[in-house]
Amino acid sequence: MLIVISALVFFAVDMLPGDVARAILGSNASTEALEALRLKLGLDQPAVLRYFEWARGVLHGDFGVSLGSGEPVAQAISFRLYNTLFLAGLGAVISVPLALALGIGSALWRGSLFDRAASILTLGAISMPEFFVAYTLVAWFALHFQIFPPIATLPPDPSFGDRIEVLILPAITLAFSVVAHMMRMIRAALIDVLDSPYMAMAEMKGVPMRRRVLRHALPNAMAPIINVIVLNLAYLIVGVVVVEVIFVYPGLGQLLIDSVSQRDLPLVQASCLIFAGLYLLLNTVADVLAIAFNPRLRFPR
Amino acid sequence: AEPKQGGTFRLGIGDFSPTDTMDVTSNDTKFYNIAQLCARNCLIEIAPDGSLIPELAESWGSDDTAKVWTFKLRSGVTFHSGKTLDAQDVVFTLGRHLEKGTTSGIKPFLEDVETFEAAGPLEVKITLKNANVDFPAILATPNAVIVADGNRDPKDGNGTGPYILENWQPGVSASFKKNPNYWKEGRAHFDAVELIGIADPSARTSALIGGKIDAYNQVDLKTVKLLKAAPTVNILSVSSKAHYCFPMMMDMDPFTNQAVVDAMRYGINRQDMVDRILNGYGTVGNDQPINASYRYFNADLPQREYDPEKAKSLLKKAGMDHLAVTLNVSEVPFSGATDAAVLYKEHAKAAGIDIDVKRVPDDSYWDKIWTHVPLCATRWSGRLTEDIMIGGVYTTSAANAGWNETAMKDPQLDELVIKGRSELNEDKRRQMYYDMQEIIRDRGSNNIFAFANFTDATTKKVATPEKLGNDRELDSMRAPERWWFA
Amino acid sequence: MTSRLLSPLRWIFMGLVLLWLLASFAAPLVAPFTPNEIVGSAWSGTFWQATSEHKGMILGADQLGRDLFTRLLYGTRNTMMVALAATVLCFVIGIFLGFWAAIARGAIDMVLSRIVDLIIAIPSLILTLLVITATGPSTPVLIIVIAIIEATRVFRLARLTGMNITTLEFFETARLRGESKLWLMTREILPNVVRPMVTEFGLRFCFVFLFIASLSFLGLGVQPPIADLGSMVRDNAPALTFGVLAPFFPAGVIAAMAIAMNFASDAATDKIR
Amino acid sequence: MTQPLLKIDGLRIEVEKDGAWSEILHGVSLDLHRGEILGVIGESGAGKSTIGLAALGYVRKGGRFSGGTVHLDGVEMLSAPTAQVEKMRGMRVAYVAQSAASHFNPAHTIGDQFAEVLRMRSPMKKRDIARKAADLYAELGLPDPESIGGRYPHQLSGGQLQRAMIAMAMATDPDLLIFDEPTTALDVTTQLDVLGCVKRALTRSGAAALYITHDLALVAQISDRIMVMRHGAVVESAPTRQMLSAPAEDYTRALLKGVASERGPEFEAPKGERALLRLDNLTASYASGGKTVLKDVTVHVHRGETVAIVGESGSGKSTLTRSVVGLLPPSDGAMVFDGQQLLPKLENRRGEVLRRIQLVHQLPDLSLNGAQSIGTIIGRPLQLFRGLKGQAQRDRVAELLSMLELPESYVSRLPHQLSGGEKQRVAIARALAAEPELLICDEVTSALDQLVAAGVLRILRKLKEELGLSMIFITHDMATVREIADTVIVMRQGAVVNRGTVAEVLDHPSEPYTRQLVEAAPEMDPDWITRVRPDFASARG
Ligand SMILES: Nc1ncnc2c1ncn2[C@@H]1O[C@H](COP(=O)(O)OP(=O)(O)OP(=O)(O)O)[C@@H](O)[C@H]1O
Ligand SMILES: Nc1ncnc2c1ncn2[C@@H]1O[C@H](COP(=O)(O)OP(=O)(O)OP(=O)(O)O)[C@@H](O)[C@H]1O
Ligand SMILES: [Mg+2]
Ligand SMILES: [Mg+2]
Repeated sequence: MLIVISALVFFAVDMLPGDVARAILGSNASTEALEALRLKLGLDQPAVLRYFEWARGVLHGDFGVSLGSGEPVAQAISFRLYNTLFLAGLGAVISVPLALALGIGSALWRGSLFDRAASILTLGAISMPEFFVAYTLVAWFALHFQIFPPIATLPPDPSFGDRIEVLILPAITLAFSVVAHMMRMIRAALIDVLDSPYMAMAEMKGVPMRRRVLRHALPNAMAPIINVIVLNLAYLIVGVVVVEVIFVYPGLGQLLIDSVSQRDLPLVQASCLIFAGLYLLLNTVADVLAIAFNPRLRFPR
Repeated sequence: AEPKQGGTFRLGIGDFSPTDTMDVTSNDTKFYNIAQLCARNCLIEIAPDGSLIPELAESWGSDDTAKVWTFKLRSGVTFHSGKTLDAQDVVFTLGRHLEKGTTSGIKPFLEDVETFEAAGPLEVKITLKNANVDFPAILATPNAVIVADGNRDPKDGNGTGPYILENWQPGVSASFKKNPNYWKEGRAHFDAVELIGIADPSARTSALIGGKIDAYNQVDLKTVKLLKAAPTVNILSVSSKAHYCFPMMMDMDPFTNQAVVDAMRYGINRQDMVDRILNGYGTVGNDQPINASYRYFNADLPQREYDPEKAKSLLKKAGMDHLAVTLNVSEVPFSGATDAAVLYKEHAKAAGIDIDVKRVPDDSYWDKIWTHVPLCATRWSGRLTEDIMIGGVYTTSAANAGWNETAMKDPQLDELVIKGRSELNEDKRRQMYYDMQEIIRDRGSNNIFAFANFTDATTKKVATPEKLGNDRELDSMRAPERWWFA
Repeated sequence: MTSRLLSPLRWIFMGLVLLWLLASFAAPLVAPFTPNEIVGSAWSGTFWQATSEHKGMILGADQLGRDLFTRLLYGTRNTMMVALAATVLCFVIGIFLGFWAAIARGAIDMVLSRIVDLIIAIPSLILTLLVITATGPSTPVLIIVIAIIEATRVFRLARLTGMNITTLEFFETARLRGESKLWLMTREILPNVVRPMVTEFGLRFCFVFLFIASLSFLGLGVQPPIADLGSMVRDNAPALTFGVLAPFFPAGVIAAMAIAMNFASDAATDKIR
Repeated sequence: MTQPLLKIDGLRIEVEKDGAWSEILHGVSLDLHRGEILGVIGESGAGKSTIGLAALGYVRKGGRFSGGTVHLDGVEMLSAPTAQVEKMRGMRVAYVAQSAASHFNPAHTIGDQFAEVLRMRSPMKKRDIARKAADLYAELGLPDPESIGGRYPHQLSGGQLQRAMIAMAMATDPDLLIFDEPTTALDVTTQLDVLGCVKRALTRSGAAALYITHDLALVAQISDRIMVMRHGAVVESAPTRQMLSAPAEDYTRALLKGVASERGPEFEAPKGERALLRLDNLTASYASGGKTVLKDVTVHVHRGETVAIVGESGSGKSTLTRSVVGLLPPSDGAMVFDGQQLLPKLENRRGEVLRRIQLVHQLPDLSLNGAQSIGTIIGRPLQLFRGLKGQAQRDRVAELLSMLELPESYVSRLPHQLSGGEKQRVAIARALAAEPELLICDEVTSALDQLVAAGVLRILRKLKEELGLSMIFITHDMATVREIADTVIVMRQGAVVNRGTVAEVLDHPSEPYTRQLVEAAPEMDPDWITRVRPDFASARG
C-alpha cells in the first residue's frame, strides 16, 4: 500500500508542470542558475531511476535530503511532525470528549431540545469553512478579549505550557470541524444499541440510567465510535494545513504544501508517506480496538 | 529624537521559504534578505535618499573607462567570530557568486566581472569585461553581503553585522542578539531581533494587533484602511519601484497589432486600480517601468489616461468593433491580481473589450502562463538601475534569455541600452534613458498601470528615522539596524 | 415530545431557506445590481449606516466595492449548483461501485476496495491540488474531482449497507430468479438503503460545500468573477480582524444551506417507513 | 385468601402508531398469588408480552400506560418513584426473555451479568455471588458450572443461554418470575430440557410465575392456571385441567383443535418412474476445507410427492436446499433434475431451470423486499419467466392472490402492512407465479403462531392436491410433518439417519435419534412431562 502510494505521489508530482529548480530559486532566477541547480539535484536523470534511487534509500532508513535546503529529510520533518501531532492531539483532547458528551446526550434524549440544539449547532459548525472559524476566533479571543495569542509561534525551546497556551485557538478551530461528524455518528451508533433487547433487559433488571449507558450501551457501540473517532483523528492530522497557515504554526501540513509548490520530491514523498502511514496505522489501531471491545472477536468460538 | 536602546524587536515577514539558509548564494526571499543584513554588511549601503554611502568600503572609484573599480575597505572591522575583515574576505565572498554551478541570485549582474583581486590588505580591485557606470550599486544589494574567507556553511551566520545569529529554523523563524562590538556608530538599538515567517496576511495583521510582533511587511492593501484606523498601529508607506502590469505578447494575436495593444491600454482606469487594488497606496503607471524612484525618470512623458472612446476608435482602426481576450491570472504575481483582473474587465467593458478572466493554478504560473499566453498579470519589484530594469526585460537579449514578457524586439532600444552603460557624461546618459522610456511607452506592449508603495505596519511603540529607505521594504531591509523602541 | 414544540421553528427556518433559494435562482430578476458592477468603496454602506451614495445596498459592499447582497444571491445559486452536481455525481459513482462490490464480492470487491483505500489514504487536498494543477481548473473538472474523492466515502457506506442486504433472503430470491446486476442494484438493494443514503447525502453535501470553500482558499475553486460563497468568505475574511461583518453573510448562508439540507434529509428519512 | 403478590387491575396500554395513539391492551386484570404459576397463552400480537412487561411496571419504547394499576407486593409500580421501581425490578421481580441470545449483553460475561444486580443492591461479597451462580448453573444442568460464568454470551449455545438467563433471573431470589416464551427459539429436545429446569427451579424457590407462550401444550405442562388472551383482552381464565377438558370459549376450542392433525390420502411413489429430483451422495461445506456440513446425503423426490426433512437446528437442512438451488455448489455428488444434470453454480443455470425450482424461506419479514409492493413482488417472476406484462400480469397476480386466499386489494400494499401469515402466503404466491415443478419450503411455518401456521399449511395442502406439486418441506415440528408430508427424511449432523413414509418413521421410530425427536414433542396433557422426564417431578403435582 505504502509502496503504491509512494510511487503514485512521486510520479504525479514529477509530472506536474513546473520545474523544481525554478520553484526553488524563484521567478527571478537566471537560466544558468536553473541549469546548475538541475544538475546538482540530479534532475537530468529519468524519473524512474530517481524513484528507485529514492526507494532504495528509504529501505535503508534514509529518506534523502531536501532538494531545496539540502537538509536531511528526516531532520526537516521530525520536529514538524511532532508539532503537528501535538496540535492534532490537543484537538482530539478537546473534540473527542465533547463529541462523546454531545453524542451520548442526544442519543439518550432523542428528539429533545438538547438533541435538536446540539445537532443544529454542530451542523452549523461543520459547515463553517475552517479559515473562517479561525479568523473569527482570532478576532474575538485574541484581539477583542485578548485571552489567547493570535498566532501560534513557539519559543525555541517551548515548554508544555507554552505549547498549550498558543495552541488553544488552533485546537478549537480543528475541533469545530470534527465534533459534528463524530457526534452524529456516536449518536447513531448509540441509538442502534439503545434500541437493542439487552438494553431493555438492563432496564428490566432495574439498572439505573447512567450505568445502563456507560456499562451496557457504550461498550457495544464502541466499534463504530472508535472507527469514526479514528477517521477524524486522521483528518485532524492531515487536515491541519489551513489551520497551520493561519496560526503560523510550523507543522507538517504547511511543509507539505510548501514542498509541493517547490516540487521538493523527497519532502513531499516523506510527508505523504507519513500521512498515509499514520492513516493506515490509525486504521489498524481502530481494527485492533474494535477487536478488543468485541468479545466475539476476542474469543472466537 | 535620540534613539533609545533595548528591547526585543519581533518582525513578521510575509515572504520566506523552508529552503532559506544563511548561505550568501542561497535563494532570494525577504526573510533571507533581512536575516543577511542583520548578521552581515555590504560594501556599500543605500541611503534613504537613494544615494550610495560607504559601509564596509570606505571609498571606491573607477578608471575613466568604467572598467576597473577599486574599493578601499574600512579598517578594524571584526567578525562575530573575532576575525578582522580584510580584502581576502571580500574576494572570497564575491567570488562565490561566480563559482561554477552556483545558484546565486546576483550572478547575472556580476557576469561582466573578469577578476576580483586583493590589491592590498584592505583594497579590492575588480576588473570588468565591459564598461558599467552603475557597477557599485550591485554591491549594495543584500545578496552582496560579505562573509569571512572560507565560510560556506549554510548554517553559519558569522558576519560583521549588527546582530549575532542565535537560532535558525528554516521556513519558521530566526533569532539574533545584539553584537556588542558593532563597528557602526548610532545603529543597532535593539537587544535582540526575532524574525518570524507569517505567510497569511491576516495572520500578520492579527499578530501585530495582538502584540505578538512589533512590525511586518507586505500589508494587505485590501484592509489597509481598516488597519490604519486601529489605535495601536502605524502604517509606513514609501513609494517604490514595484509595478503592476498586464503584459501583452507582441508576437501573439491579437497583440501583433499595435492599435489593439493601445486600445487595451486606454481601456484601463489606472486611478481606479490604484484606489481599489492598492487602496491609494501607490501611483498610476505610464506603461513603462521607470518611475520617480529612479534617478532618470522621464516626467515629461504625457500620462496615458482611461479613454474608452479612444480605445473604441483604435479598435475600429484595427478593423474590429469588438474584442474578446482571455486574461490569465493567479494570486502568484501579486496578491489582489484576481481582483485587479476583474476590475479591468469592468473598465474594458466600456471600450467594447470583453476580457475573460481565467483563474489558473498558482503552482505553475511562471512556467506555463507567463510569456506563454498572450495576456497575463505580473508584478516587478523593480531593479537597482534603469539599465538592469530595461536591459533585462525589454531588449532582444532579454527575449532570448526568456525574461522579455512582451516579446518586444526594437533595434533602437537595444542599441541605446548598450550605449547607456558606458556613457560617462551625465546629461547624455540621462537623455538616453529618457528616450528608452518613451520607446517602451509608445512602441512597447506592456500595460503598466500602477506603481505600488512599500507598505509596512508597526505598532506605535516602534520609532523610525524620519526618512525611510525606499530601495526595498522595511526601510530597505535595514529596519533591525535603523529602528528602535520609543 | 419536545420535537413537536420545535418543529414549527424548523418549518419557518426551512421556509426561509427555500425562499432564499428561490430568490437566488431568480437572481437576475431580484437582485438590486448586477453581480460584477462596482457600486461603492470596499466594505461600505450596510443598511444601518447607508448614505445616499449607497442607495439600494442592503449588506454593503464587498472587498472590491460590489454589492454584497447581489453577489450573495448569485453566489448561492452558483455554489448550490456546483455542490449539488458534485454530490449527486459522487453518489451515483459511489453507490454504483459500492453495490457492485457488495454483489460481486471476491476479486472485484478486493480491487475496488483497495483503490478506494488508496485514494482515501492520500490527503485529499493534495490529491486535488495535483489533479487540478495537471488539468487546469474549470468547473467541470472541479465537480468531477470532488465527486471522485467524495465517492470513496459513499462507496464504503454503499458497500457495507449493500453487503447487509445481499445476505437477506429476498435478495437471494431475486438472484435465484436470475435477475440482472442492474435490477439487483436499483430495485432490490437501493430502495432498502435509502435511509442511510439520504442521511449521508445531507452530510456529504455539507462536506462538498466545505471542500469547495477550502479549495477556494487555495485558489483552486470556482472561477472569478463568478460569485461563489466559499470565495466570498475567503475574499472578505481579512476584514474579519477589524470587526467587519461582510464575511459573516456568505458563511451564514453556507451554514443555513447545510443545516437545511440535513433537516431535509432528516425529514425525508422520517417519511420513509 | 391472602393479598395477591401481583395484582393487575383494568390495565390499559397505548402505543404510538403513525403519530396517533392506539390502544393495544384494553383493561386487563389478573391476580397472582405466591407460589402460583399462571400460564398466559394467545396468538401472536395478543398482548401477552405486553402484560408480562407491565408486571415490571415497564412498557416498551413508543408505548405508555393509559389506565389501570399494577400492584406488586403492595407497591404500585406505575406511579412509584424511579429509584423504588428500579429496586423492585432488581430484587423482587425478574424477567426471562424469549430470545436469550439477544437479551444478553454481548460485551460482558454471563457471570458479570448475573452478578450485576446483586453487586449493586445487596451486601453480598463477590466470592459468594460467584458461589451462588455456580450452584444455580449446576442445578440448571449447565456444563462446567464453576467456569461457565467467565464466558461471553456468544460462547454458549441457545439452550445454554436460555438456562443462564433463568439463572440470572433467579439470582436475587425474586418473589415473581416472568417467563416470556423462554423456549420458542429452541429445538424440541433443548426445549424439553429448559422446560424441566423452569419447572424444577420454580418448585424449589416457591416463587410465583407468569409463564407466557403461544403453545398450549407447553403451558399445560407447567401452570396451575391458564389465561387465554386475544386482541389485547382476556378471553377466559381457568385452572389448567378445567381449561383443557372444558374450554368455555370458542376461541379456546379453536386453539385446542388447531393442534390436532388431519391427513390426506397416502402417497404412492409411482413404480419404475424416475424421480423428478435426484440428489445422490451430496457433500458440501461452506468454506473450502472448512467443516463438512453435508455428508453423503441422498434424497429423491418424485412428481407429486412431498418429502419432509426434519432434524435439529444446524443439522444441514437449509444447506441441502442451498445446494439444490445453486447457492452453494456441492463439493461432491450428483444432482439431477428431470433427467438433466443440475449445474452446481447459479450463474450458469438457464432461466428455465431457475423457474422450475422455487424456494420459499423461513422468515417472511426477510424474504419480501420491503420496498416493493405486493403487486411487484408477485408480478416480477411473471414478467421474467413468462413475459407477462400490463393487464395480463395484473390478472394473473389477482388470480394467485385469490388462490392463496388473499384479497385482491393487497396488490398495492407494502409487505410491512401485512401480518406474518399473510406475508408468508405472498412469498408462496411469488414462488407459484413461476409455475415451478418443485417447491422447496424451508421452515415456512415455524415463525408463525399456531393458528396462522395451520392456515398456511392448509393452503399448501390444497395447492399440492390441485396442482400436483412436488415439494421438499423442511421443518422441525413433527405435527407439521404428519399434516403435510408423504415421506420423511431425518437428518443429524449433516447426514441422513433415517428415511421412510410418515407412518414408518414417526409412528414406530426404530432409530434412536428419531425416537428422541418424536418423544420430545409435548403433548396436550399436564402429566406428559412427568411421564417422559420423571426426574422433573414436582412436589406440588
Ligand atoms: N412499541 C410498540 N409500538 C407499536 N406497537 C406495539 C409496540 N409494542 C407492542 N405493539 C403491538 O402491540 C400488540 C401486542 O404486542 P405483544 O408483544 O404484547 O404481543 P404478544 O402476544 O407477546 O405477541 P408474540 O406472540 O408475537 O410475542 C401487537 O399488535 C404489537 O404489534
Ligand atoms: N454461511 C455459512 N457459513 C458457514 N457455516 C454455515 C453457514 N450457514 C450455516 N452454516 C453451518 O452449517 C451447518 C448447517 O446449517 P443449516 O443452516 O443447514 O442447518 P439447519 O438444519 O437448516 O438448521 P436450522 O434448523 O437452525 O435452520 C451449521 O453447523 C451451521 O453453523
Ligand atoms: Mg411476545
Ligand atoms: Mg435452516
